[in-house]
Amino acid sequence: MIETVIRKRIEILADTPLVRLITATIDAAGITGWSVLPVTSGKGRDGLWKEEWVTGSDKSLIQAISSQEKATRLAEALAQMLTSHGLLLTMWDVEVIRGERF
Amino acid sequence: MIETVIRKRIEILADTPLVRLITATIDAAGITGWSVLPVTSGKGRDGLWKEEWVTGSDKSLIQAISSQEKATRLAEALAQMLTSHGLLLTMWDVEVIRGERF
Amino acid sequence: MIETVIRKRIEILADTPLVRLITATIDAAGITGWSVLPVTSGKGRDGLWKEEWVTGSDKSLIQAISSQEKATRLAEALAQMLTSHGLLLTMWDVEVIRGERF
Amino acid sequence: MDPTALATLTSPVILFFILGVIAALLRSELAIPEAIAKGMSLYLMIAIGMKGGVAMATSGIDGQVLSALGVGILASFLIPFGAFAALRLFARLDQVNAGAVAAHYGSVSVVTFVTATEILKVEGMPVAGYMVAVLAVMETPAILSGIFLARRGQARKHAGGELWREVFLNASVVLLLGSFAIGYIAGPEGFAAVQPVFEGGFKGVLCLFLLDMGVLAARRLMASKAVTPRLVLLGILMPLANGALGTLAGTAIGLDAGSAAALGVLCASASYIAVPAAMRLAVPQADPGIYLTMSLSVTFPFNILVGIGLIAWLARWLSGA
Amino acid sequence: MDPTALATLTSPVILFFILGVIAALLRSELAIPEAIAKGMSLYLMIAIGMKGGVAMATSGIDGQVLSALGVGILASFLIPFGAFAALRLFARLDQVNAGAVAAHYGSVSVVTFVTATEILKVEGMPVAGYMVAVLAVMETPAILSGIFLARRGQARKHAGGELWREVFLNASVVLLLGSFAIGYIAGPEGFAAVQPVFEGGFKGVLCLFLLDMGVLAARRLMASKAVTPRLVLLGILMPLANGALGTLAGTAIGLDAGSAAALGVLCASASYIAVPAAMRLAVPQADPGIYLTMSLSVTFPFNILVGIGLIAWLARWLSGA
Amino acid sequence: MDPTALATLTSPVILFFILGVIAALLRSELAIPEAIAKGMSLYLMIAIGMKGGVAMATSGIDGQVLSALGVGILASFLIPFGAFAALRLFARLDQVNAGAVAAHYGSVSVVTFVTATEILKVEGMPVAGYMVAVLAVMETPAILSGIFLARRGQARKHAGGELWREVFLNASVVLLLGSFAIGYIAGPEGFAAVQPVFEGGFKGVLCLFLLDMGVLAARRLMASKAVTPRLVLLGILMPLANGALGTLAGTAIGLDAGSAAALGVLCASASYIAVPAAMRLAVPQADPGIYLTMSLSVTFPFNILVGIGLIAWLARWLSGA
Ligand SMILES: Nc1ncnc2c1ncn2[C@@H]1O[C@H](COP(=O)(O)O)[C@@H](O)[C@H]1O
Ligand SMILES: Nc1ncnc2c1ncn2[C@@H]1O[C@H](COP(=O)(O)O)[C@@H](O)[C@H]1O
Ligand SMILES: Nc1ncnc2c1ncn2[C@@H]1O[C@H](COP(=O)(O)O)[C@@H](O)[C@H]1O
Ligand code: NA
Ligand code: NA
Ligand code: NA
Repeated sequence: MIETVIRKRIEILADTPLVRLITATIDAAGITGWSVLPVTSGKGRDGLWKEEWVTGSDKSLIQAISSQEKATRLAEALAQMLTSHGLLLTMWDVEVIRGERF
Repeated sequence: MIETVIRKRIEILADTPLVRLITATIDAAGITGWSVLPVTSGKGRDGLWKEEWVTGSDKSLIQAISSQEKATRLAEALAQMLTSHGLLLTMWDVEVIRGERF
Repeated sequence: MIETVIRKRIEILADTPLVRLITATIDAAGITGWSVLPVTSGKGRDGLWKEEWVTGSDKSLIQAISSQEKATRLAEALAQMLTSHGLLLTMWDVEVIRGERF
Repeated sequence: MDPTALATLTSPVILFFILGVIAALLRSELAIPEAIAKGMSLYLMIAIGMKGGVAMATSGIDGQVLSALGVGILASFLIPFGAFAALRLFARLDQVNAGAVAAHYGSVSVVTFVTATEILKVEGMPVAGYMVAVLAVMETPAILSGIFLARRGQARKHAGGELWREVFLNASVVLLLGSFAIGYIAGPEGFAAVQPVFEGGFKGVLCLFLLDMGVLAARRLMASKAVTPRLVLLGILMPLANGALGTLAGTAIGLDAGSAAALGVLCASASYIAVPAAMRLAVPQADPGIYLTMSLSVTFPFNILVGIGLIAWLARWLSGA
Repeated sequence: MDPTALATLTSPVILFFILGVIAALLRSELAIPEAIAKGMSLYLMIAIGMKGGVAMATSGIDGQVLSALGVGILASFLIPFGAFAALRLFARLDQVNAGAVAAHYGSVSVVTFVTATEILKVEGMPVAGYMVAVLAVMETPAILSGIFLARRGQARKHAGGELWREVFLNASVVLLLGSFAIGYIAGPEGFAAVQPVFEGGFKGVLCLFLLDMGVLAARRLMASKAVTPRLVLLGILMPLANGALGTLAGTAIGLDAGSAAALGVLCASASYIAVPAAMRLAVPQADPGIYLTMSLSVTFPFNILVGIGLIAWLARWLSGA
Repeated sequence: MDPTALATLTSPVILFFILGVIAALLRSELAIPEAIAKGMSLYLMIAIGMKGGVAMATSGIDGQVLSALGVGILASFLIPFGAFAALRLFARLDQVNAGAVAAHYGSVSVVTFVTATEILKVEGMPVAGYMVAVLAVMETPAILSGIFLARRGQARKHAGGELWREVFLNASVVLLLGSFAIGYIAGPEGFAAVQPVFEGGFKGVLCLFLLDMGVLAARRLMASKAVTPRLVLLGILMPLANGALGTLAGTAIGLDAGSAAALGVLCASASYIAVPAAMRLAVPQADPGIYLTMSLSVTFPFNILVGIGLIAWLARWLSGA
């Protein structure tokens, strides 16, 4: 049977203009990689938005996989920004193969 | 160390024309927000589909984060629609920061 | 209260030209369906990429839900490809409704 | 058929549709990005709407406009009942699916109409500008009939507000009527400045859109499991019958040959944009594998390749009689 | 106002904006795909840039170019200070939000400028090519003033490199200046081959883009909670004041009527592309629900529907005096 | 070089490529949305295909067509062997990577070809319509050679059906041949109605596409780690050698100067659309960081900025001799 290990999967929802700032923080936390997915529309305390690229107020979803330890380091690095920049961070345990990469 | 709490992450895959119906149900369950991601192609019992925007048979992925209690309420509200409207609902526990929001 | 069962959610990040190969492997593992989401940009050991459709080096995220058993079968079938084709596979337990489908 | 029918089949518009079909049959990965296809679809509606409005600004409103609108609305309401009967009795479809399919055949396909106007123009039977308004008003009534037929005797489902918004304010209706009004207000002088985009670009964009439609239609047909031979047959017979009746009605109320043919094409065509979205909300149990495959993969190609030509021939014959 | 103002309101460009507003008010699902809207926005910047460069290649560089550039840069720097004072004192906005809003009003809206050049051309007051360069240089200074005002007396935030890249090398500035340079180098002969796309297509694309802007502006206004009546009032008074001052300044340094009006429009317009992105990075605590709603849903429609006409009238009156 | 070479460098097409490179070097966020870039790429293939088909419908088929096709197929098959040897011996690349890179250089770049036809037209050396068919048939043979070279002596990998579909039915080949056939069938009369889109829009779209290519090429080069100086050198020497040989062969079989130059450009160009996708499937262990960077960031810019000019000069010199 195939060997899997447990790692953290972290997902951050953020305004698209903030993506480079956040990925720089991910890099700084020593995490090896990340991926960005588009988001079409959403609703939060600020109300509804939809494909508002033109104003830069559309969102992106940033995914990263890392060890528990680096995930905590990232969460701490982002903690202040969460409120000020309106980020949404979730993380959970996933099984990965080739876990030594992360 | 940063404080995290456990919340439910709910993801619903649905035909794009149904998105407004589902997000209205999410709102009605008292959940504070949601996000919609595009889906490019897929396969299910109805066979393969691919970028079929023109026919409205493309899909979207709706994400929401909420307390266990509201998540259950939402699942119950959507239960009948799951079969009739061909929805796919998954949910799991995630760690979030600033958990009081949800 | 609504009845949920536990299934595996598997997500595979891959180069878009490889998607058909991977979904064929999912089909072969007896899993009933899958969905593909677009990915906008990312960073890994190969460095940064961004919307490089033109070169076919953009990525897609393939999601599938299945029983534990079929998930393991899929992971085994993909194991060799993971390194050679640079795939990223994560999986975790999710609650689903209408679990008999998977 | 006369030689113009062959000219039709060598027109780039039709050839690109065929290329799309061939690419899909060969299982090539060819795909026009969804955003581009959607953009082209919006463009076609805006362009056809404006051109219709400009034409009516030139020709003025007369009694024929109103009678054409009246006949169009009536046809859209009534066609689903005939279609429902045929689907139930001949194809043995259950009530819900028969109602959903019937709605598609009462409503209209914008691209079929657009292709027909291009073909009819080449054949010397130009379509009057107000027919775009007829196109717009025929989108919706059939949806109401179809929902009534599909739901008759069943418990009401929710999805109220959402559904009625989708039925009456779907993007096609808003764009067609809105651009028609803009064309009418701006008139030929206002249109001149945007003509390179909305007239010069029209036929080329239609080619690209039909390429995509060919791919989608063929891909869906290959993946289809739920469509029986009897349904395929109805997917050809219904446009023939509705097309003939529409052309007759158009001629009867005194439309010119081109406009009568266009009315016939509207009756013959089946929706695959507005109606499927409404049916997902109103009759979710109905199987898109049936209604989409019939309208997109059977009736649409039939109309593009054969139906429009037959209707044009009928309209000319009637007007010549 | 003279009859040309009415001609403006029946121009397709404006009518499509109004159609978008109506569609959003009716809560129709009408939406232009994001990729298409973004593509059109890039196209408009490139086209206006090239046309400006080609025009300057024909007319040559003279002293007026430099004084127009100088006045533009100065206005972009200074307008935020006046706006900040008004927002603080009259609308009682807190420092951070007042600074962020002020930055938007000092900077410029490309589409407002583009719409103005089309309208001014029709009214017989063509805008000089170099005004595109003025447009480009006015994007950035206001961002610096706004950040200074919003952050004054507060602890420095991080986001350094990222922010300055966004401020000085945002896509609008690079594209506008780049295409301006290309138009200047290529000249009228080089431009001829690309003219069908960048000139023929221009007004049609502008129509489609304004349709989308109308939808966005109205949708945002309906969802808005944070914008008070006093802010709405300022969203109308600020473009009036800045527009009048800009037109006066333009006339004073000897610009022709069209170019003076264009400078007025630049001063009157508020950014909703480059500045919001920079503010998310520089002043993340500022509420986009305030600055975006004001610039996109109040000032932008006001300028398109009323402001440009008033400024054109003022410029003509001044030049005639 | 003669003065026309300078004219080339001031053509908007080339200037937009340079603007893209500069924007990327400045690390500006400038990006054309993926869907738009993909749509433009499909458009360029369809437009060049149709124009080629229409041209051949006018000129008819003669012996030169067949010999040009034959030489093209042969060149595409053989070039990878030479490239493989150079990559192994001079750049010390391992077998798998050398085979993958070699495949790219045997195959062709549609945009390089398209740019060359525009430049050659301006220089008075128009390219014959059938060269589009040569372009289409040169896509695939090199992939077969490259896979053979990369896999020789190794265990067969799976990915069978998928791979061969990608190799023989990739979207480029289907679209180029399909539109060529449509242009041929429709002829000049059928083409007239779509001319505004497929001919009027061509050069403008090419500008926008090259802007995006400039950004991608420069961004990739900056991020590249795996490309050694020797590989960069080969990325310039291979197009020089292959371009000269192709031009010679074209002249030898009696092609006119423009078509001989186009054949040279096809040999000189390296694929970055069809081949990378096939290599991901066929030789997944090969590093895209090598083959993409070489073809997209070294050879493509070299050909656009220098190579096409040199080949044009050679072809004119040979034809004059
Ligand atoms: N740790 C990670 N978390 C999330 N995505 C990753 C991670 N590492 C790599 N990726 C994604 O996988 C792609 C290929 O990674 P690699 O194989 O390391 O070059 C990258 O371009 C990213 O999109
Ligand atoms: N509970 C939630 N679940 C999922 N997404 C959310 C949730 N709340 C907010 N969002 C997303 O986060 C964005 C910003 O939310 P907010 O900061 O509350 O305005 C919204 O526009 C949504 O896209
Ligand atoms: N097991 C699965 N895992 C992930 N996505 C699925 C799965 N089954 C179905 N889907 C998605 O749900 C859509 C509808 O499925 P179905 O209702 O089975 O036709 C499919 O087109 C897929 O996009
Ligand atoms: Na019909
Ligand atoms: Na301003
Ligand atoms: Na080559």
